Amino acid sequence: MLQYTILLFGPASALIGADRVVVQCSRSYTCDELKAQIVKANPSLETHLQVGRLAVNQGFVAGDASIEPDAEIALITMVSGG
Amino acid sequence: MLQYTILLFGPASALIGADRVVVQCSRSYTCDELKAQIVKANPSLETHLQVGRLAVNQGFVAGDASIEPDAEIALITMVSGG
Amino acid sequence: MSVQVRLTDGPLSEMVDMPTTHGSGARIVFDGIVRPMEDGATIEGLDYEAYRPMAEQQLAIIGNDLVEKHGLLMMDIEHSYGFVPNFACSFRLVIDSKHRKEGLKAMDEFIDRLKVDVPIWKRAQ
Amino acid sequence: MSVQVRLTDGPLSEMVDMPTTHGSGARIVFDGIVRPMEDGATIEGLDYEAYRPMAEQQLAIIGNDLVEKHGLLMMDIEHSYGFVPNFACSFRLVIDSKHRKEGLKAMDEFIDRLKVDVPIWKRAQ
Repeated sequence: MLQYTILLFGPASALIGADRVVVQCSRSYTCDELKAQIVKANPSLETHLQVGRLAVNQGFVAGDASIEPDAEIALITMVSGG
Repeated sequence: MLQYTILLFGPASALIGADRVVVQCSRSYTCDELKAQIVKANPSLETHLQVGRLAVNQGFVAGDASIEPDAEIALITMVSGG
Repeated sequence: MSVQVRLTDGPLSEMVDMPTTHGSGARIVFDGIVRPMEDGATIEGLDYEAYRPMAEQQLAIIGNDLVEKHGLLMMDIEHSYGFVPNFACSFRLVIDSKHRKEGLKAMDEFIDRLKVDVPIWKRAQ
Repeated sequence: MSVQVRLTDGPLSEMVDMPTTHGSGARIVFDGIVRPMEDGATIEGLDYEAYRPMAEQQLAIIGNDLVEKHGLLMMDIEHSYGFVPNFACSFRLVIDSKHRKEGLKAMDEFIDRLKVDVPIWKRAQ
């Protein structure tokens, strides 16, 4: 069994009440597949995943990019710096 | 006999070697008429008067505005501040 | 053609003396200031949460992109994380360019991209 | 909604501490710097000749127009006359606005109008 850990920040983290979520899987996912799995395990994050993007090892990646389970993964929802 | 004094600055002043020119006249001129008279008396200023504007009492005026001979008149050619 | 990035805990201090880059004809400084109102409610300030390593990287990516695109001479980027009280500065962008046009353009584009691609979130306090 | 104008003999000094206007979310500062090259030739600096009373009036007219047009909070305008050596500042514009967009727009428009309507001429030395 593989496992992805996804870091949460800002409103997404506040909504869940945690700074990360974990997704179990039997194979490697693409970015889009992983987003779908996160929603499945955490339905309340759906809106955030619709507008948000996943960052892998601190950079944005394409939807069809394959993600290694040991990568540093973060959900980057609507940012508001400045 | 009336008389207009027109202040010169920058390249126009350098060209003439003076900080003002004087135009004699028998009646009041409009701005456009005065420009024509300045060129007549100082042909070398023609280019500067084509691109330049006259300021009257430190403000730009329309071409058909009548100018009093005792006004403070200045030829504002291509400026280059900043 | 240097780009510097700093994330700073709390409000940014007054701008330090930073000589303009040789050959620069324009320096433009943008300070983002915390306003005492947010959505009509009075606040004490803003709490900035940053995904710090990625925020630094993204700021540098945007800075380098724009330096290259506009032929800028220097860009210095500083953003707060943590609490920044009302009236204090939470973001400062300094751009040196040969002429003003490209500097102003780059500043506008930088802030547009900051508000999309840099993982920093603010919350009213 | 204040507009200040100053003409200064020689180079402008470092910016003095000027608290941002209450309610401002953005301060933008533009410094025009004398470059050591003019039309390919090395120079010592620029000599600015100003038709001073009119230059002050024109700067104020442009400032007030843009403050009204863009709903700015504050504009501070300073320009040199006389000699300004290479690398020194000859023009500074400070704008406080609620948001950045209108401040950047106003800064761009100000400099466009400065280069048309303000009777100041520079000459390489």
